[in-house]
Order: sequence, then C-alpha cells, then structure tokens
Amino acid sequence: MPTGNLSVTTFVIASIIKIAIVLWVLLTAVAYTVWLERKVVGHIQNRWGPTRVGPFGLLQPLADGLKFIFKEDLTPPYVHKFLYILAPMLALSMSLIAICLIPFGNSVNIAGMNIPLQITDTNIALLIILGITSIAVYGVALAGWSSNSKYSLLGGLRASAQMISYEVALGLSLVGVLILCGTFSLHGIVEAQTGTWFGFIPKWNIFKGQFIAFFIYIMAAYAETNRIPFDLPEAETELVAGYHTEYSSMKFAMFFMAEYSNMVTVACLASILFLGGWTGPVFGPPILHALLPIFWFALRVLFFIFVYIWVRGTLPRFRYDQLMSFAWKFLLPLAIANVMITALVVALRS
Amino acid sequence: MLHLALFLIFGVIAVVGAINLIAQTHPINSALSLVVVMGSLAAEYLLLGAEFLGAIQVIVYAGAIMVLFVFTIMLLNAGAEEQTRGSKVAIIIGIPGMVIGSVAVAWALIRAHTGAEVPVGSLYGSAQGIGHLLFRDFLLPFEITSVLILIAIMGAVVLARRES
Amino acid sequence: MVPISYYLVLSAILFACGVLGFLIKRNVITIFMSIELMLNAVNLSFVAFASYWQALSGQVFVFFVMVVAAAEAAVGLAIIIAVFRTRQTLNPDRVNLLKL
Amino acid sequence: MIPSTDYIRLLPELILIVFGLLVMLIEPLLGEHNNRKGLGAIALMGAVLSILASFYQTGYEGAAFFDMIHVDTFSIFFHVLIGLIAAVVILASFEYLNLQQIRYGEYYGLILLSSVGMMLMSSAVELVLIFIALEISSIGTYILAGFRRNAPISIESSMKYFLLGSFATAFFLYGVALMFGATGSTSVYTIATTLAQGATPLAYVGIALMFVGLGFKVASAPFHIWTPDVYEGAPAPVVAFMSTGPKAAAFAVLLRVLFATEAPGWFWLIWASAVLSMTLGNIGALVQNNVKRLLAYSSIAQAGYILVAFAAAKDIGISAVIFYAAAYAAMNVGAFAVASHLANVGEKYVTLDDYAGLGRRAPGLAAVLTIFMLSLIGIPVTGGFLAKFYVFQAAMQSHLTGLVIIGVINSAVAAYYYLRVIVYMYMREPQRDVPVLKMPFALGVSLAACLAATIYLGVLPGRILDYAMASARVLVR
Amino acid sequence: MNTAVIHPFILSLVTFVPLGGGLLLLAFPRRDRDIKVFALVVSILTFILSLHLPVHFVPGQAGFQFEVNAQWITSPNIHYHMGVDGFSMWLVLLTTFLTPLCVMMSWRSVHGPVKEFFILLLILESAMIGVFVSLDLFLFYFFWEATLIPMALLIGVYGHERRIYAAVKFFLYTMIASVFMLAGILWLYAHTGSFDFTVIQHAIQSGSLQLGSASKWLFLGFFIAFAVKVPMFPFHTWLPDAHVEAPTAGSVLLAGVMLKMGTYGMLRFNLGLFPEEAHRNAPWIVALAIIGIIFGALVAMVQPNMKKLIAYSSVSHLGFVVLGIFSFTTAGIVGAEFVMLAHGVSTGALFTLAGMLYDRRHTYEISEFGGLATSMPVYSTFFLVTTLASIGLPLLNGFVGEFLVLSGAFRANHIYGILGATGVIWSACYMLWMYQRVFYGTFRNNANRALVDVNARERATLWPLVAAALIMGVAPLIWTRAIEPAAQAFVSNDNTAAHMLPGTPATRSRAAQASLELHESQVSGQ
Repeated sequence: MPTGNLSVTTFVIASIIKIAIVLWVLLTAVAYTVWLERKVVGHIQNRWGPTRVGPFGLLQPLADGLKFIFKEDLTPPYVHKFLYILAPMLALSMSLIAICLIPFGNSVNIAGMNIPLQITDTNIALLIILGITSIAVYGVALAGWSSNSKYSLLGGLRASAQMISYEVALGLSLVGVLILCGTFSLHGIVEAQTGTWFGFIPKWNIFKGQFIAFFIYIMAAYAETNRIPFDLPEAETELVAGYHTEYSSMKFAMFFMAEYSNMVTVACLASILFLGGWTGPVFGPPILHALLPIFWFALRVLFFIFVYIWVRGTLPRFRYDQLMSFAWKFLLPLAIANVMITALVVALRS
Repeated sequence: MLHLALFLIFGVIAVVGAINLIAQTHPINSALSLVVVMGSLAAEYLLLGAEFLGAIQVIVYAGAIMVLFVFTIMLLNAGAEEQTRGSKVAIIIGIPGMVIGSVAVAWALIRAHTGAEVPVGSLYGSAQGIGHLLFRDFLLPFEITSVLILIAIMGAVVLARRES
Repeated sequence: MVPISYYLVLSAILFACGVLGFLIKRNVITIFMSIELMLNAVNLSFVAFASYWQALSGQVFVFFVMVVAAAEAAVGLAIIIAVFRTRQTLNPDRVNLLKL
Repeated sequence: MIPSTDYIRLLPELILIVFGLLVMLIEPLLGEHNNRKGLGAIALMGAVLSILASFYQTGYEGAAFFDMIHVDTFSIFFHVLIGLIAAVVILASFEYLNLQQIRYGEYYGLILLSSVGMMLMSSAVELVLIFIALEISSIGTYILAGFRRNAPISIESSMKYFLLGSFATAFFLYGVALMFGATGSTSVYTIATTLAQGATPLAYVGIALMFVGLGFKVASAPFHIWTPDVYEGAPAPVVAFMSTGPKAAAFAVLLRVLFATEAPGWFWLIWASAVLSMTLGNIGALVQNNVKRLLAYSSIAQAGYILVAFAAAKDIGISAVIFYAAAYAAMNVGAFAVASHLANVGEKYVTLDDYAGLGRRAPGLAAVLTIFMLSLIGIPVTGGFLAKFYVFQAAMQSHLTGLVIIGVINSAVAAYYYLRVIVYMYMREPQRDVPVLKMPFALGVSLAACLAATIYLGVLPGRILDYAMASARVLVR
Repeated sequence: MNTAVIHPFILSLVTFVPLGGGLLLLAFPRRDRDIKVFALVVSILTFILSLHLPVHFVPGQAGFQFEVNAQWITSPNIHYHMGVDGFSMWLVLLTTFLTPLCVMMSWRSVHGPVKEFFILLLILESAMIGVFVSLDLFLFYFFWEATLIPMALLIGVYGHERRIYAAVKFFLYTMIASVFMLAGILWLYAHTGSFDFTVIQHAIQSGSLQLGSASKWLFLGFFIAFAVKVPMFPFHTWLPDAHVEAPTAGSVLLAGVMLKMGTYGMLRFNLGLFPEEAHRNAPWIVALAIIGIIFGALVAMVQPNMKKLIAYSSVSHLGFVVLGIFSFTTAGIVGAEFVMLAHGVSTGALFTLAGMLYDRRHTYEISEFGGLATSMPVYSTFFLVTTLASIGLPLLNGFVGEFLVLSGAFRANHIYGILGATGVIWSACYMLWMYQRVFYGTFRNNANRALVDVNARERATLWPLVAAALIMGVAPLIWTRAIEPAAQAFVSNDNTAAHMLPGTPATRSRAAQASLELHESQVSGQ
C-alpha cells in the first residue's frame, strides 16, 4: 500500500530492492547459521567443526549448496507426486513470506525519500506472521503424508500435532506484549519499548514483566521450528529423518532452508517483541544513525541464534509424551496465568 | 478496476477450490482445496476492509481447523472414498431442496437492493474496532464462548480417548 | 469498485457447493469439510453485508462463527476418530448399525 | 462498568457454569476407588440452585449485558423448565451411569454446561448470542449422545447427530446472515423495528433458512430424519435430556425469532412442517419395534403438534407452545427414564418384546410408563391431554380448521402405537427372560417428579397456563 | 337434616367417590378379599349417594338441576359445570346401580391381578358418571376420553383369547371417532369463547352464533363420535369383538352404560345444539337405525356364541333408541330414554347370566349346552325372565320403551314404525330360540349334567336386576315423570326450529319467546 510521500512507482521499485536485499541477507544468514551451528557444536563437543573449505571453513556453506544442487533429484515411487513436490515449496515460501513482515530498523532517508526498513508494514503484522507460521504446518504435514512412508507419516503427524500444540502457547505468550503495547504492528511494538528507566534500564518488554512470556515464547518457538530439544518430527534415532526422510537434493534443501530461515524469523520476532528490537544507543554521523539500529538488531538476532545452537549442543531430546504434556500442562497454564496477571496489572494501573 | 480484478481472481479461485473439494475423491485433496478456498476468502475479506478477520481466517481456519482435518486424515490413513450409492433420502429430498433453496436465495438477492458499490475498506475492520465491540456490546457472547470451548475440549478428550 | 451483490453471489455459490458436497460425498471427513465450506460462505455474506450496512457487528459475528467452527471441528473430528475406531470405515453408507 | 443486576439476570447460568466446573474439577481429585456418586449430588444441587435463581429473577426483569439478554416471564419460564429437566435427568442418571460404566464427571459437567446454552437460548435477544448458545447446547448433546463408548451404535448416533446438526447450523447461520443483510442488525428487537417498515425478499428467505436450521433442532419434518437413529443409539437418559431440553430451548428461540421480530412469511412453512411432522412422525412410529425409536418418532409428531400452535400465532398460540413444551418435557423425560431403567446393562432390553409382561414383573414401573404413554396419546387427567387440547383450541381460534382436523386425526392414529406399548406391558406374555433391576431411589424420585408434573398439568393447569399467557404477552408486546 | 345443603356437591360426590375409592385401593395391600369388599362398599356407597338425585329431583322444573358451576381454567375458559336433567339423572343411576353388581359378579372370575381390576372398575365408574353429568363440553370430552382407557384395559388384560385385538380395536374406533367431536368442540369454542353447554346452546338458539355451512360438519363430527359409540350400523364391528373378549363385568358396563353414552350424546348434543341439522339428516340416520335393528337381529339369530348373540341384540336394541330420538316426538324420545335404561338392566342381566355359565363351563358356545333347565332350575328361571324382558314382554321393562319408541316412530312416519316393529318380532325369535337350545332338550354334553345352580352371591347379583326389570315394567311412571319434561323441551325447541322458514336469521326458542312476551306485558302493564 503506498504510504507516506512515496509515489506508486518509487514504492514498487523500493520494495523490489528491499526484497532483493532482504532475501540475499536472509539466505546468506541461513547459510552461515548452518556454518555457525557446525562450528559452535563442534567446539562444544571439543571438535573443530568445518575447517577445510576456506579459512575457518567459511566457504563450507557454498560447498554444501553446490552439493545440494548437483545431487540427483530422486522421487520415490508411490508418492503422491503433486503434494510431494508442493510440500517443500510450501514450507520454504511460507518462511520467506514471514520474513517480509519483519522490520529491521526505523525508516531511513535516502535521496529525500523516507523508506521504512521493512518490506511491508501492516497494522496486523503479528497476526499475519502467526497465520503464515500456522500455514507452514502444511509443508511438514503434507511432506510426511505424501511420501508414502511410515517414517515420514509418523514424522509428519508428530510435527503437525506438536506445531499446533505449541502454537497455542506461543500465541498466548504474545498476548502479554500486546496488552502492554496495544498494537499488532511490529513497528509500533518496538516504538513502545523506546526509552529507559533511570537512564540505564531499557524499557524492553522483558523488563516490563514479560520475562515469563519471553521464556514461554522461546520454548514454544524452539518447538515450532522443530529444534532440539523438541525435534521429534525428525528424530533420527526413531524416525530416520522424519517427514523429510524421502526427500533429497534441492527439495531437501528447501526444507533445510525453511527450517533455518524460520529460526531467523523467530529470532527476529523475539528481539522485536521482548528485547526492544533495534533500540539502542545511537550516535555519530548520519550514516551511523541509519546503520546502528540495524546493527543492534542484528546483534540480538545473532544472540538468539547462538542460543539456539548452544541449546542444541547441550540438551537431550524429549520423549513425545513429555513434549505434549509439557505444552498442555505446563506452558499453556503458565501462559494463561501470565496473560491474566499482565491484564490485571495494566487494568489496575490505568 | 484493480479491486474488481482482485475480486474476480480470488473469487474464481474460491469457486474452483470449492468445486474441486467436491470433485476430488481423496480427502486430503479435498482438504487442501478447502484451504485454498479459505485463503482466497481471506483475501476477499481484505478487499472488503476486514483486515482483522482476514488474518484470523488464516490463523483459525486454515491454520488450525484445517490442520486438524489434515491431521485426522493422516491419523486414520483415510484412503480415497468408495463410490457407494448413498442415502436415497438425501438424493430425493436434498437435491430438489437445494435447487429450490438456491432459487429462493437467488431471487432474494436479485430483489434485494444490494447492488450498491462500496469503496474499498470503507468499513475498516481493524483489530481495535472489533475489540471494542467484543469487549463491550458483545461481551457476554465473548465470555460465554469460553463455555463452548470448554465443552468442545472436554468432548474431544472424552470421545477420542482410548478406553483402557 | 465491486457491488456488494457480487460478494453475495459468490457466497451463495460456495454455500450451494457446500450443500452439494454434504449430499453427495461419501466420506465423513469430506462431508464435514463441506459443512465448513458452508460456514465460510456464510462468513463472506456477513462481511459483505457488514460493508453494505457499515456495521462492524457483522464482522464480529464472523469472529464468533470462526470460534464455533473451531469448537465444532474439535468435537467432530474426535467423533469421527471414535467412529473409525469402532467401525474401521469413514463411509457413511457403511456406518449403518442404525438404519436410516 | 456492568451493573450488578446484570449478573443477577445471568445468575442461573452462572450457577450452572460454576457447578459444571466443580463437578469436573472434583472428579480427578477423587481417588481411583472412591465412590463417585457424590458428584451426581453436586450436579443436582447446581441444577436446583439454578432453578431457585430463576425464581429469584422474577424481581429483576429487564435487559442485561448491553441488551444481549432479556429476563422476562418468558425466559424465566424456560429457565425453570430447562433447570427442571436437567435436575430430573441427573437424578435419573445416578444408577444408569454406574450400570453402563460412563464417567461421571464429564457426563454431569456436560449436562450442566449444555443447560447453560439452553437457558441462554431462551433469554437471548441477539442472534449472535442465540447462535453461540445454540451451539453450546448442540455440541454438548452431540458429545453426550456418544457417551456409551463401548457401544458402536452410540458413537454412530453421535456422528449422525453431529453431522446433520452442524449442517442445520450452517443453514441457520445463512438465515441469520440474510436477516442481517435485510435489516442491518442482529438484535431481535432492532430487526423487529426495521421489518416493521417493510420486509425485503431477503428477510423472507432469511426467515425460511433460519427455520430450516431450527427445524432440525426441534426435529420437525422434513428435517427429522436424524431423530430415530440418534435417539436409538444415544444413552437413554441423554435422550430424555436432548429430546426435551434443546427442543424446548429451540422452540423458545423460534418463538423469539418469529414473533418478537414479527417476521413475515413463515406461516405456510410452519403449516406444512406441522402437517408433515405429525403425519410422518405418527406413520413412522406405527411400525417401530424399538421403544427408543418409537419414542423418537413420537417426538417428531409431538413437535408437529407444537408447530400447529405456532401456526395459530399470537398470544394464544404462543402460550399453547409454552404449555405444550412443559407438558411434553414432563411426559417424555419420564418415558425415557423408564426406558433407561429397563434397558439394563449395555441397553440390551429396548424392544417392545422386552416390555412384554412388564405389568406383572414390575407393576409400579409399568403403571408409571402407562401414564406417560396415556399422556402422550392425550388422555384426560394428564398434561398431554390438556396440552394437545390447548394447542388445537388455539389453532381453531385462529380459524385453522384444516390444520386442526389433520391434527386430531393424527393424534387418533398416534393412539395406536402408544397403546401398543401398554398392550405389550399388560397383555402379552414375555418371550424371553428380561431381568428387571430393583428401582433405585433416585430414579424413583425422578419418576415421581415427572408423574407429579404430568398429572398436575393435567388437572390443575391454571397457574401454568396463566404464566404461559403472561409470557406470550411479553413476547408479542 | 336439611339435605338441600348437599345439592351443589352431590354430583361431584357421586362422580368422584368411586375415583377416590380407586385411588385408596392403590394403597391397599394385595389381599384380594379386602380389596373386593372395599370396592363393593365404595360402589354401594356411590349408589346410595346417587339415590339422592331422584329423591330430590323436581320433575316439572325446566333446565338442569343440582347444578354446580365453577371456573376451572381461566384461559381457555373452562368451567367445572355439572348438572342433570331427566335424561342424565337416570343414566347416572343406571351406572351406580350396575357397578356394585359388577363388583359382585367379578368376585371369583377375575383372571389376573385383582387389585388393578377393581381400581379400573371404579375409575371407569367415575368417568362414566362424569360423562353424564358434565355440562361443559371440555369436561364432557375429558370424561368421555377418560372412559376409554379403563375399559380398554379391562378388556385387554382380563379378557379372553383375542382380548388384545378386541381392546385395541375398541380403543381405536372410539378414539378416532371422538377426535371429530373434539374438532367440533374446538370450533364451537373458537366461535363462542365458551365450552359451556348452556351458553353455546343459548348462543345458537338466540342466533348470536351463526353456524352457517359449518353446522353440517359440526353435526357430523359429533354424530360420528356418538354413532361409533352406540354403535350404529356401519360402525358396529368393534362391539361383538369387545363383548366376546371382555370379562363379564366389562361386558355389563360396556353394554349397560357405555353404549348409552353414545345415544345420550346424540340426544344432548346433536339434538340439543343442532336441531335443524338433526331434522335435515334424520332420514338417513333413521334408515341406518332401522337397518341396525333388522341387521342386528338377523345376525344375532345365526350366532353360535351366546355373548356375540347378546352383543348383536344390543345393536338391534340401540337401533330402537336412535329411531326414537330421531322421530322428534315426545313419545319417541321418552321411549328412547326408557329403552336405554331397560336395555341397561336386561342386557346387563343377560351378560351376567352368560358370565355365570362361563365361570362354570368356560365357553359361550350355544351348541355346548342344552338341557340346563334340569340341572340349574333357578338359573333357568332367572334367564327366562331376563330373556322375556329383553324381548319386550308386557309388564317387563323392555315393553314400555319399545312401545313408546314405536308409537313415536309411527307418528313421525308409518314406514319407520312398521319396519321398527319387525325388530321386536325378530328379537323374540332369536332370544327364544337361544333359550330353547340352551335350556331345553337333552344333555348334549355330559359336563352340563353336573352344573351347580346359582349360589347365594350370584342370586344377590341377579335379584336386583330382575327386580328392576319388573318394577320398570310395572311402574314406568316413576321414570317417565322425570324424563318427559326434558323430552318435551327438546321437541318444543325443535318445533320452532323445524317450523322456521329457511333463511330466517334468528331462531328463538319458545322459552325465550315467552320470556320476551312476559317482559313486554310487564312493560305495557306499568
């Protein structure tokens, strides 16, 4: 939707440029997240991780990518062909669409034009992201079903059950934030977190009493992205590789990318919702004014991704029943309690 | 113009999806067709300015209800449906009834003065607006809905639980 | 600029599709999906009429319909699972202990 | 802020919700081997308290929650009626649950919570709330129908009920949508003022579609096909509940929707549906051998009689509907309570042959069932007689001679199959050995209550009739 | 003691004492003897109470006596309105007279639960009395329907082999027919706002209620209900079945009282409310009645079964009643009423006697008997008297009624009289032939040799019946005194109606006319 002082043409052009940049950054980030993961896990396990391809193995992602592209693309017999192909595309495209709604910073002035650092800003961005992530379940579920393999099916079943279950807790954990900020717009949420108490405690939501919500969100997000300790849908010891057992080559790469880009999205959201987004000390020349928020934001995202990897290297996998009861019997009541307390406090204060 | 084009595109998608829902024999195809219908309806809602509803439509319908359907289909490993003859009552009463009903609705719609064109988003269904209504005028239904959901949860547990 | 009646006609068509599906489909889950399709069609009508009357209450109604549909889906699928467990079929013609 | 009187106007529902939750919360706290019969007592207490609360409401009539509900004579009447039905059904279930190994907590919880829906249906004046309440009561009963989980027919009946019920709900909703389109409002009284300025075709079709939806709920023809199957498969006390409670509530909604809105163009719909219901119900019942199916067809026919009163219209017709709903509840709950007791473990004994010789084996039970049957036929001294008489009289008052003739002929035909039950009980020799359990105290109390209500309505209907008349006047204003 | 105090309550008492007794019986322990004694006491008490009616009845007074009228239900406007005139009073007495006898004759012959039998019997008595004393149409219908169930149960539970078929047939026939009456009643209420018989009658007579084309249907609605109950010729098929299968007491009450509910209804409602229609329809009704007389007699003649024979004879006798009613003459109507009473007594006696035979031999087949006069002389004597009474021998009760009916019929139309009179001859044929086959000749069956004659209880049952038959034959004036004014009221109402020119808007009863004249004279006098 044309906004501010931009004409339609410039809006379209700016959008295309933004999309290109964001996608490029995202895909690179995804690639290097994989590298980072291998590296960090390696160090946690007293290994080196990738070292051969490029300095510190920095070119490893490139090699991986090449390998994916040139692998033979196998389609097993007896699969439901249409859905089998659709599933990874669905998964990847949903995760890419989600990132479009994430703002990376305030708007910047380029050549007299006020361009927001975000592909789309809507009033209900958060809702749309929730909607898209809920659609993403189809990718996993359909992959599991269409492969016509029992491992895949079980993985798909687990994935969809798990994602639905944790989505409830995830959604509820956001309600506290929404009550505090009073908007669905991610931009608005960040703006509501600017400023500090006593000059040094930032007014982030996590410090406004949403730390329980924050932890619920983190845990639910791990489950939503099928990460350890909630990676039962692809638990290799039981299910070979879960829903993507039968996938290979680029189709497998799509799932892979979808998973990591989801991680990035989730990390971005966590930063925006709980840690103040791109807020931070801004100083120096105008160029720094423009870049520093992006830097602060990237820092937070990086932190979350690191935690992801850290957790993966540390924690064992849950059992399936533990996973479910954890969601319904622990996270959900906790989230509801958090919502109620937050609402009560807000109501009493006003 | 753009509005009409978008309406037509999503409308056609919705109708095709609906027909596909009936035409497909495998439930999972039907389910996905329905998801398509729901998605295009979400777009229609946006065209009508109901932005909150559009999002909720995707989250609740496509993202929750239909996932449940797909989940159930997978769980039961339901195959393509058998072509049995079906209930005679349904055919004898249902089809003529449907025809009569459609004619009646069509007649009513033709006679109703709803040809008015309403500009895009003239009624802006923002989250705030709906929220205000929900927590004021529609407070009681909103609260009572919790009873409904409680019953549904309880029922689902009771019915689907395996007897020891 | 799209006349409201276009939306209503679309809604009516979808509703009719739902009814037809309910009548001719021979799988309980698909039959249930047809019902969901009908509810969706109704929702579109509500939103269109809400625009027509400039009354937000029509949209609120849709909100409630969705909640109810979700509750219905939970119960309905549980029932279907239970039926499948006892009868090993989803064909309503074979679920015939009670003659219709 | 919401004034505190609003909560009083919602008090019966609130009490039911609290007790419904209480029952469900207490059950898991009891150990595996503890006696769970106390749960029934708690549920009963909830129902009774809500009835008392309904009586208490008489001092607090008026609208509440931003005109969502109206508490008036009409709604209080239905509140009390539904509360009584729930209480009696709970009483009648004490032994049954034990016998059929049904879990107590959920059962009582569902009964109480779906009663909340029914009560709200009778007081709601906003289609949104009516819809939600309708769904609460419907979904509750869908689940209850499948509660005999080790019996495939029970879950099958639940499925049929669910599918057709939701189908009907969709029609109801479409009707509401068109009504909203015709008037721009979903509030019954706003709709009334808009419609008073002239109705569009949309309103006609809307009313027709809403009637289709509600017709399913009250099991009136041609929307009745689910009834026999569902009633046969569902647990007998649940059938007692769902053949009366939701039906009464749906009739209340129908009354509000048709009369309070002064909606146009439904007369012939109702007329045709009444004739069809009576005829198809009675003809269907003639050949039934299963008592629950027989009663199911009978309930279709009874819905037809009530619709006759609808056609009669205005205050006298409305009061006839209200009175009939009460009488019908008394006799039908009673009949199903007896059936549930005789059905024994696994509902094995539900055919007429199993009732043969009951007059000798269990004279008391047989006598009670006889009275309920006589009431269903419409024999004097019972509520059924006066109810039917009142209905036909109302129709005659509105010069619907044709409808009355069809109705009275139907009620004469109906005598045959009700009589068959009596004939089997007293005049046939038993074919096989059918054990009759000792009558538990709670069931005895519930039967006595139904019996007392049936006779009371048949002999001293004055107070209830006056009350029904007052309710009717409130409704048409 | 001033017995007038009791006047407003006497009808309620008579009606509800048996019901109260029946309800008390519910609480009784299952000791059969106590139950029987109690039932007997209650029914005799009712009879004694009902004797109050003829004692305090004022024969010359027009209208209803012992009236009680109280609002029962406000909306719809239903009154608890009771009262008797000459017709209904005697029918009440007939009922209360027969019931104790029924209790006595059932002393040993109940096959099934005894307690319920007597409860049903007492409830039935209440309902039947209620039918005769109700003056509110709703109340009338209420009791009318209420008689169905106890009777159906008496037949269905305590009857013989094909009892279920008979009970269901009886129930359905009468039930289906009576709903037409219900429709009629509702129509009348819808147009007058009242169920009260007198109010409606006045409304019709004064012309404030224009029946118009509906009157035909109203007449037919009421008529069908009553015709089935009587039963008139094409509707009679339930009667033989019901009689054959019913226990003795059931047969007695059925023939003795319940059939009279039909003829009473015709008299009270078809004639009372729609005199014009009655006149218009009289030809075919009379034709049916005569067919019933002759057909019933002929069929009775060929019956091999004693009870069936008596049942068909009832069809024949009740034909006389209808003939009398629709002759529209005072003599005919008084005769009709008298035939009702006489038939109640004599047919009751016949069924009682047949029942006694059944108790001994468990069969009703005439061919099984023969020569009983030798083994059971007393019984034979009773039977002979009753047979003669039924045939209509002068000095016995049957004669008076039939004579009056026939004279009335003659006055109306000679053909009616002649055809009706043949019925008397037929009845002599079949009754005497039956008597001859059963009591005279040789023993065809050895079982008959050892039959025991009537015992004391049975005599106690029979004596009142025979005595009543005699008294009614010798002193009919006791009865007709009260009946005649009521009959005259009908005929006079009728005449005004009959003489009215078609198209005249309002009908005025002669009484109304008279009061008008009186009023005018008073005005002019002042």
